[in-house]
Amino acid sequence: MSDPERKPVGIPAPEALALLRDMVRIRRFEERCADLYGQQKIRGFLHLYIGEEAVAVGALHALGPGDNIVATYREHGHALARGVPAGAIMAEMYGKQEGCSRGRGGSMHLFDAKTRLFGGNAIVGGGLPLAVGLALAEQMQGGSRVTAVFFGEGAVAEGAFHESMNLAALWKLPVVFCCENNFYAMGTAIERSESQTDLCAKAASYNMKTLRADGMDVIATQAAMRDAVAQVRSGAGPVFVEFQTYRYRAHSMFDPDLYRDKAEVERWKTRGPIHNLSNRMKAEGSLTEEAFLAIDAEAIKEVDAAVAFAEAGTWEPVEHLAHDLYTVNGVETAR
Amino acid sequence: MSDPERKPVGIPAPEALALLRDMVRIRRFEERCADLYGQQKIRGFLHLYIGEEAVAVGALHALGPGDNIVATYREHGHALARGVPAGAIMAEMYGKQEGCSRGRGGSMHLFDAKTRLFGGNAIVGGGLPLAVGLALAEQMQGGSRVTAVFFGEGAVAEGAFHESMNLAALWKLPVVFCCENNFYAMGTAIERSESQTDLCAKAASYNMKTLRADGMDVIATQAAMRDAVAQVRSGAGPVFVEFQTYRYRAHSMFDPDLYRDKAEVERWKTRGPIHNLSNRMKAEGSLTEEAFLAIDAEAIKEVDAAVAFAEAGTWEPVEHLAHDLYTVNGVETAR
Amino acid sequence: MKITYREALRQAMHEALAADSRVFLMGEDVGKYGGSYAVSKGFLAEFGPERIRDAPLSELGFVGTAIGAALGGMRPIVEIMTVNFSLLALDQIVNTAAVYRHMSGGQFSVPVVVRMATGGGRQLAAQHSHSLENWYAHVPGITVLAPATVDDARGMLRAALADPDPVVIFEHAMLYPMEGELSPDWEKADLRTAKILRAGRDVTLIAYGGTVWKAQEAARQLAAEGIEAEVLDLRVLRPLDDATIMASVGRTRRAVIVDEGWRTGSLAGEIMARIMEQAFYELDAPVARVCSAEVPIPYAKHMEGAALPQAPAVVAAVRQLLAKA
Amino acid sequence: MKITYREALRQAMHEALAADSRVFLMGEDVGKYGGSYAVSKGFLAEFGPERIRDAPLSELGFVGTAIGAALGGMRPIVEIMTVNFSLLALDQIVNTAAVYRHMSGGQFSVPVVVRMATGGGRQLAAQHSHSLENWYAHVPGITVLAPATVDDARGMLRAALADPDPVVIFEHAMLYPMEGELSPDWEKADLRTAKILRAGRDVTLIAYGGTVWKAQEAARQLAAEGIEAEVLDLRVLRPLDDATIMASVGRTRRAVIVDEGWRTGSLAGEIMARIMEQAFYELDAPVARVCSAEVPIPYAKHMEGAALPQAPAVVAAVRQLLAKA
Ligand SMILES: Cc1ncc(C[n+]2csc(CCOP(=O)(O)OP(=O)(O)O)c2C)c(N)n1
Ligand SMILES: Cc1ncc(C[n+]2csc(CCOP(=O)(O)OP(=O)(O)O)c2C)c(N)n1
Ligand SMILES: [Mg+2]
Ligand SMILES: [Mg+2]
Repeated sequence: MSDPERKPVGIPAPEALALLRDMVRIRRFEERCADLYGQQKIRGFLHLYIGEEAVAVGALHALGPGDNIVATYREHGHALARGVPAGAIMAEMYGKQEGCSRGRGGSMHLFDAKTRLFGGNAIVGGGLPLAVGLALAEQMQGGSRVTAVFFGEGAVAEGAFHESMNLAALWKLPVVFCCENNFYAMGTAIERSESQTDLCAKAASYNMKTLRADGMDVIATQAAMRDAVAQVRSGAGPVFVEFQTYRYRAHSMFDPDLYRDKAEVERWKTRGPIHNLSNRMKAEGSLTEEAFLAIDAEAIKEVDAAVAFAEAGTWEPVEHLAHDLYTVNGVETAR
Repeated sequence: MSDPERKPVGIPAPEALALLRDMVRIRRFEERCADLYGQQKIRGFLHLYIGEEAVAVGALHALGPGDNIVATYREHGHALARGVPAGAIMAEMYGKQEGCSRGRGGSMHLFDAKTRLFGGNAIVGGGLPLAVGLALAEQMQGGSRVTAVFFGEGAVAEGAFHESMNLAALWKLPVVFCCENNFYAMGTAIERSESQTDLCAKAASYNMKTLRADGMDVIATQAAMRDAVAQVRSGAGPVFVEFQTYRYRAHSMFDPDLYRDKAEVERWKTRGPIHNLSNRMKAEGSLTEEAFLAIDAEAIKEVDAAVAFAEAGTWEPVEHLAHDLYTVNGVETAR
Repeated sequence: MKITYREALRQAMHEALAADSRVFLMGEDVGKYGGSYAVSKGFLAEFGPERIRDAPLSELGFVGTAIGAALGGMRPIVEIMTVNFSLLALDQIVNTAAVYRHMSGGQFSVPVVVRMATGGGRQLAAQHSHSLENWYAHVPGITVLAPATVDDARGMLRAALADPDPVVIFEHAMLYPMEGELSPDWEKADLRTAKILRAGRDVTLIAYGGTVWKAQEAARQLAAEGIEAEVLDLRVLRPLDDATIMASVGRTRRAVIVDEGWRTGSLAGEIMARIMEQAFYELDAPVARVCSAEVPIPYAKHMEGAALPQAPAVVAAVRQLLAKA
Repeated sequence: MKITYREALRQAMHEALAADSRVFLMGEDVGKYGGSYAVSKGFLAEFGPERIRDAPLSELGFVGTAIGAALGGMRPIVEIMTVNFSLLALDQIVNTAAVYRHMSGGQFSVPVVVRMATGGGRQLAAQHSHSLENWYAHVPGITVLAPATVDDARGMLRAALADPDPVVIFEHAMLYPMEGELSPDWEKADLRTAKILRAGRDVTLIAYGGTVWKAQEAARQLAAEGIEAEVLDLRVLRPLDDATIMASVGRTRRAVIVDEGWRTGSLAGEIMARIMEQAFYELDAPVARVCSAEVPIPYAKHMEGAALPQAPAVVAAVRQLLAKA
């Protein structure tokens, strides 16, 4: 691979800045999450996206506001890049009713009807059939929404992946399968979970178009996703995009991370998505160090505000436990 | 495809005769089954293999007595070719306790420990993981048994297929995936169920070796299977074999068979596996019409005897309902 | 008007498809084959392959697809050929459809209808004879129906489609050819109440789906002995209609539950628990149940018959109850 | 000797792996990661990747593989990370493992052991907090265990592996770090009997897995009020040990069942039904149950706490029972 830091940015500076800003927002947000987890403000499972920001940011910046997003339990980045307010996300992780899922879902289950974020799904592979269905609904209604579904390379071994790929390709549905290949599923490296580690080759066996992108380069992820979305929106059927990326942190806060070489982690860190872009912008003169620091400071301010919002949030009354179980009786009690 | 009826038989006459005999046995056995179903001697689901005989016969003749077989609900042919006594099979379909599964399983669940026939499975795709496990046990025990698992092309859409293929290829297990592609899953033609109808291309995406055989030609099916078995037994990992075949009858006795062109059925009938071989043998002089009729008469006699055996069979006492539920308490009563 | 259960279901689906373009039917062999139980025969020609959508063998995938399509604005009816295969799709029903609304803080409803055949009696053996309605009835967030009558076969689908949340409908495979009189009441089919099909003062027979008719048969036999059994058709398995159950048991002071599920962990057990909780002091005798034997259902006719609950066992249970009291 | 539940499980598996070369452990992240609950930490180095076999994310596939391996002469321990994901594998357990021996006329046994974590309490929300032990307890052909004590964590696996039929073991996720005194009795752990953990004359608290300790806590609180509660640990969920249950209820004449499953169709309901069937006339009051609220388990700590059964609710239920009688 040629040195990514030498590639021209190739998109207008304001666009590049928007990408950079979102990556920094996600990074700062998640670093704070890790702290807050240490303070036990956030509980349950917490899966950080640090290192992978270029994937969600590039991909979501290639989608329109009417498009559908289906994500995994590692979806803070997707929610933030999609425009779900940081405060609502943080409040969700606090378990406050001001959270984007009323505090019912936590980190793994961020939902937002307004931005068409259909969750946060903690069953590996569980979001794929759902995305196929959203796409089917769109096709049947003659609309132009594209559905983007994100999943890790670990999900590729699940039957749900296979059934979903086949259905989408068979029916030529408007869905982009966004595989976030960070090379590990918890402690299992892809070589130990897939007989074929070339995921595009796997996907191609469904007669589906495939693309591969450097997931550490937000310009590349956005370009690939734009390509994919254009094809899908034109009615050519689904596209599979493999984003090769890496998580810098452990799988979750419970993971001692003993299965990876530290040197491997360090090697990937040299390709960090944020400095990858910022250095190129600086080299091209479209970003100054001051401007970068300002973006960073703004992100930190946003996170501070999100934390303040979450802290000020309120607890859902326990009497509401069974609310929203059914739509008809919004306040049906559990029995 | 060149005219199969002109191809040289290419194997010694006694071997060819054995293949022919088994195909005729299966055909006569199943024709009688259809009659007996009409007479309500056989009940439940009955799936006939008529037209597909070359697949089971060729494949099973390429296996040794120590090898494992896992089949589907359309497995009379496999049981017969494997050497399960026709009487035990017929008695099973009558529901008699002399049946190979004590009358508990019926047509879809023929089991025989002696010949290592691990069922008869009525969940589409359900046998594949089981076969992978049998192969894993063999590998871990350092044995040389091969496991052959049969399934229809319809099963290829199931997640179970995908997960099994990946596990087998990943762990290089000694299993042959025998796909009986008869182009229909009940009323669903393969074009309407698979985005990629080239099943070998699908299988190859697991980094697995693949073979395709004319499933109407028992010489070809046996040759392909021998090839596959040799590779697998040598430790090279699993092989996927696609047998292209056709069922002449409806899916089951409940199926009005309205989804296929009669002309299509007739076209396939011209390629019938029995006359395909017998004509070639006759052309080469290794079979006379009399010899053929003798084989046929013998098969009919065997079926007659099987029916007599089944008729003479006895009903399991209802007090035995809960026998064999658990091994420890062979006669544990249901509670 | 006389009508079969199958025809009633067919009319219900036909009406729904004709009335609302958001409704579509998806499942294995619903189209070209005409439905494995011939319920959707002729639909493909009338409504086309988009709306009568044959699915590949992928229960997890196409049930999840139906859930997604419901979220996307459609009103899918997804057919799982039988409950036996629904195990493959259970994850999507339990971990997606059932939790979606609650877990999203009420932002999304999932208006999907899942239909499936259930039950034994046709000598289909262990893998094709399950009755797992109780498992579904255990899951909060879904509504579970068991139409036993032609009225409900005709009427429940409309109500199910009008419901904004997931509804699972169990059709007992033995009922498809059953003929019955369609009453004008079918239009009032609700998703909340149990129904007394036969009034009686001596004992309440509680049943659902296929066992309703075994309970009816038992009631007829008991009547010949001068025992007046009330027959209660649960109709809705989740939520259970406690009020109707307790009212009946309060009157008869005795009950036998007839359930094709295996005894341990059966829905019958749940109803006994509820009667214990809500009507203990009104009972003249412990509630009894007649369930399937706890074995995989065997193929042989006499063994299958012995494994499934039958009217004579219900009659015997009632006699024993009355003797004890 | 004090030992954690996790360590007891680890020792049990270690012993089995060391003693019998047919035994192997397979599941997601059991090897290199060390087990998602660290139960198999260090095993990979000691036993190697063949016998400590990391499986790809394919629950249906690798559980079916374990079943096949058992048929092929091995003694697999297959770990499903949690019960939540076991829904994906249910078809293989119900339609293959459970029916195999019966359906084959007794020709094949399936000596597979399936382990999985279960339960809520760690704020993991709706898709990671299920308690579906009741579903498994419903299935004939399998044995279902719920070790609640370090003795059982240490002892049950040996018995399970010695059993020629499928055994499913539920480990409540909250118990892994729990410390307990390992008694010499652990070697006698059987797969048939329930156990009285605390004797008492006023009421029987029936629990299993994680709720055993909530029942114990309730019993301590009740003792302070002069109410002597007996605490019965079911241990084995299939087959249920009716004799021990009925003997205890016969003595105390009152019972409360504490079950983390959702109430409708809970195992608690089944036990109530059995008590109704077998000990109705010995009861001084209707049996009560404390179960999970019928909602997807929410993330927020206070909401999750309100959804799960807790000791104070058990205490309240007992008080109510005694007041009524
Ligand atoms: C069906 C299922 N099985 C197992 C798990 C436990 N689990 C959660 S995340 C994970 C690894 C997933 O890896 P991958 O798909 O590569 O995504 P990543 O975490 O790397 O983003 C596992 C095994 C689960 N949540 N769902
Ligand atoms: C999981 C599952 N889904 C559906 C069915 C119902 N069914 C039985 S056979 C069949 C078609 C299978 O087709 P194929 O795999 O091609 O095998 P063939 O019958 O053609 O030999 C279907 C849908 C089933 N038995 N199991
Ligand atoms: Mg990954
Ligand atoms: Mg086929």
